[in-house]
Amino acid sequence: MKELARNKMTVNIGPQHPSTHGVLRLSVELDGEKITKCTPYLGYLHRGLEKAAQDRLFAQYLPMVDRVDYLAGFFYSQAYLSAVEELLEIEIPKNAQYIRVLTMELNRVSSHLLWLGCFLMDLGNQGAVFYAFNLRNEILNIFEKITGARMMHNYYIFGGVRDKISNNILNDILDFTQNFNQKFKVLENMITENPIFLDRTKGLGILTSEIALPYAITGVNLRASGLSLDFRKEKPYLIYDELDFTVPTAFEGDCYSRYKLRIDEIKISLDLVNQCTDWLLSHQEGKVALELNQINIKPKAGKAVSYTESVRGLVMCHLITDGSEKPKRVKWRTPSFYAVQVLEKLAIGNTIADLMAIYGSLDIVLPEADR
Amino acid sequence: MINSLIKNNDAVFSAYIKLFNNDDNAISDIAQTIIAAAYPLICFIITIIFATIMVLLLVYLERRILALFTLRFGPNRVGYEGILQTFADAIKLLLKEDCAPKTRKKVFFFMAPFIVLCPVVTAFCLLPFNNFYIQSNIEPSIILLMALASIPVIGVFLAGFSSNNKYGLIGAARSIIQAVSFEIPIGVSILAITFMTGSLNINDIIQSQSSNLGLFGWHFIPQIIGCIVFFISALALLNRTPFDLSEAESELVAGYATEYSGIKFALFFFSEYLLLFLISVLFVCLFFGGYLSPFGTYVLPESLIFIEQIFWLILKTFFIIFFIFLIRAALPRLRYDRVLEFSYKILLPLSLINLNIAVLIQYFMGAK
Amino acid sequence: MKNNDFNMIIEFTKGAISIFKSILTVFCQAFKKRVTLSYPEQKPEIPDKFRGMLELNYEKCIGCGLCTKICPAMDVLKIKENENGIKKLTVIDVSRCIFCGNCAYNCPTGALNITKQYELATNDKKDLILDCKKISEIKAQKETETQAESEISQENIQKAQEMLSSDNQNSENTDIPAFVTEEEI
Amino acid sequence: MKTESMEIFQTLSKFKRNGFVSLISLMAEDLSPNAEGKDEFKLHYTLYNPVNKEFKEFETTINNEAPSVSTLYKSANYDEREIYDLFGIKFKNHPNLKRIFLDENFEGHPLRNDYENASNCDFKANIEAESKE
Repeated sequence: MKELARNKMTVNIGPQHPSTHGVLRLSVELDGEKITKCTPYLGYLHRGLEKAAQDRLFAQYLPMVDRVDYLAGFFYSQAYLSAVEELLEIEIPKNAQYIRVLTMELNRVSSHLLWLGCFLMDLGNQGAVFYAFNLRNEILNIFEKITGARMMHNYYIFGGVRDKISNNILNDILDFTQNFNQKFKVLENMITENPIFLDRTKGLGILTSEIALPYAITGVNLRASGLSLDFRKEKPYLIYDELDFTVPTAFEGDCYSRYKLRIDEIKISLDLVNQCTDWLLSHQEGKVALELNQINIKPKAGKAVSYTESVRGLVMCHLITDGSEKPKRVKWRTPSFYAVQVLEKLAIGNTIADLMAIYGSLDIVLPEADR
Repeated sequence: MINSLIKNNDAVFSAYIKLFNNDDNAISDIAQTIIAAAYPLICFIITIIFATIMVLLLVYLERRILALFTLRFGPNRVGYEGILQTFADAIKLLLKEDCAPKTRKKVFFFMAPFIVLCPVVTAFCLLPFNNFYIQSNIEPSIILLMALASIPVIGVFLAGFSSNNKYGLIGAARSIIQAVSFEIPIGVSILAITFMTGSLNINDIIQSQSSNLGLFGWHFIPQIIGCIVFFISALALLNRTPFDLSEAESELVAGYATEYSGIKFALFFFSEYLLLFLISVLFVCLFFGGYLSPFGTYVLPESLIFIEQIFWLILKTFFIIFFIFLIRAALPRLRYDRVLEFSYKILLPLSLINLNIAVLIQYFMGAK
Repeated sequence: MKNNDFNMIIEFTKGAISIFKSILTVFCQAFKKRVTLSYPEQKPEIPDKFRGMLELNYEKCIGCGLCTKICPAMDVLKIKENENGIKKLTVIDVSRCIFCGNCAYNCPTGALNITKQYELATNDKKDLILDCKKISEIKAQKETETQAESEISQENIQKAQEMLSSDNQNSENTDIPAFVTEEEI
Repeated sequence: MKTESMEIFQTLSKFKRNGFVSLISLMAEDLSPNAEGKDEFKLHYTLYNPVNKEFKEFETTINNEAPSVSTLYKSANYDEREIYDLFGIKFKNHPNLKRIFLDENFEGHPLRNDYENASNCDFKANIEAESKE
């Protein structure tokens, strides 16, 4: 009997499990309901995006970049384009910069909303996901009007953006941001003080900065453990140094503080959106793109690295060129890739139910990790 | 002993015989025996038909009501406003290929759905839908009902254990522990009710709540704590959110039913919703006056009272079920160890306090 | 200890109240407007820039090959010589298209366009391989037919025009197939 | 500049002692064949110091082998597995040097310069076969 009680059970969670949001496979060793070992397996969504870049022209690769992380495509376009633009030695017009920031921040809100819905679904709430998706839907409608697509935008081009944003759409955006808080209150009323939610998230999956830094965790997950590393402030790109915003941090590093920070970030992003929209409404005349031949992009030979603060953390695009019309090497540094790795550490000692809560709170998006 | 148990039943049975026997000598003995033999069969068929309709309606209602709270329509294409949707789903499930893992324990795997279903259907005969016709009005009906309602857990365990699936096993273990720990507060709160009424018969309990006060004479006012405890424990017993641990989708895929498909899965599904209906009816009978009218007097003339009583009972039950569905849309799931803590640290003490209150009321006010 | 117990009771009641609050917020949602579109009857609003089905103006195409060069999916567009020996874009394999719009954005003559058509589901994958030449021929034929019809008699001009205005709408919807497969050629 | 393999480890541990506790990115680049006709790779390490908020980029050229720094930086574990997967560079003393994205039975390392783009050829052949049908 004693031996039987001590037997450990290995459960294989995924790749087709309802709460792995995609295709992560976790091999979990259980002692009763306690996890003693957790091994993630990646690669079920590997599309060879780094290899694909070598066969394609610079402009030809551009639409594929949106698909690295389908929930936050703008950030990846920006990372790729700023690396190319660095080698082309051009600076994009002010209007284009504002439009890029505007769309990226809206994208941040939409991605956080999706995360919020899925996180609550992982915790067993059936209703919240619909309210979150409903709000996100409004943002996607705006994107559809601006870019022509809901998720795979292909809107940024070399030297700017494809089109102007018309006044009507800008007013729509202002409408959305003004009504947002009122609509978002439903979710906050449902969750923030709910004792079941607090019980499930507080003090769970504590990611201290001692763990987070060696594991190269960035973004909200790092800021929840006390370090305010935000590349919008650290290495300002585009017009982020002209905008007025704060970087919220928390010190607990648990699931609840990560939740809180994301909620705060939604509000800050909406404020940034408002600032950009106001600026754009008063500067309608400016150009939104340099006149470049999009097909014949030939950056000089060299290496460029771009730092972008994406929804989930730091996105780096290493670009190495040899002066030809195709990139020699493109390397994506994606935040989820590192967040998956830290799961090995955080899962130990928790139950399966908690593993899902931790996994959800880290905001891992698998296509981003697998590339 | 047995005679006294089926005493009430005899009365119903003789009434049933008389129904076919307009002038006393017209029916022969043979016909009487045939009718006597057919009686349980007819009861069974009525129960099954009623139960099936109820389950199909409940599944449909759950989807529609959940959709109502989440800004959707729910099924609205098949039939009028999608009312035939669950019927279509049921046909699909019945016609589906029955796949099962090769490594299952065959006998238990086959038995499990029936062990879950049979007691629930059986328990139906104990429910008093009106004052005039109760299929089996035995004296301690509430004890028998609770006993029958706790058998399905064995089937659930067998299902999880025999399907040779780790999710199933964990789900089964969870549901056993959950059932064991939540039956205590349920039992104690029922005990308090029996103290109030001095009877173990559900019909007597309902009758004891009838007064001129109507709504305000029901047990939920003096027994408010017991009412809450019973409701929460019932949620746990039924595996509804926030206690749906044994089939927690985001953790255990489908829990004990992971490897079941086709008609066997349909049986699990069927008994789950039937139990939901059963426990809700019991809850209404114990705390909300069962088939009694909330106004104290019945609206319809005396010959039609039995219909009005059924109407009130179903209405109240659906109100409770609506609330259960609402909770499903609103609350996240509790963690497994917290559920047990909640049961033993909060619900059990509360139910004991409630028992004391019942005793005190009985002591000062006297039996009704 | 007593103080501690008291705090626990307070926290418990607070928790119960906030649970009730969250249930109430969800209940209030029942009275809001539904979000779902009942799709086939009720169609979504399609913005002007929407990237749907590709469409080629066959006469305008100069066969420069920019679209094939910049397509990230690589095998969507195929340029072929027609019977006059002029190179033109002839095959659009929409089943491989990722709808990025690169080809249309970079088309120098504006021959290749994005339409708002988004209902592309078919039973056969081959339905999605468009033959631009065939489509343009059918369209041209249709136009000449309608012109010929209208020139028949001067007396019935008014009637014909009335008929045409309604006929055109119908014919656009029914007679010209949206997809012409290679098999049909 | 070519460093001996142990030197990478030593330099990085020196960096770590100086407060660069986070290896935020590790990238490999194929330079082969080099002047001597042998394999040559370049590793780019990007380090971050949270105290001074300082970034450091460190490059080194290696042949087919490099020391694993996963004992110094936990994040290097997956990074090195990725590089092994795509470039075939072997990291000494790595705790679990297996393919991370591709299948265990996959042949070759796709981002190497000498990798025959076989799968792509198959893809084109498939399309041609389909269109013939």
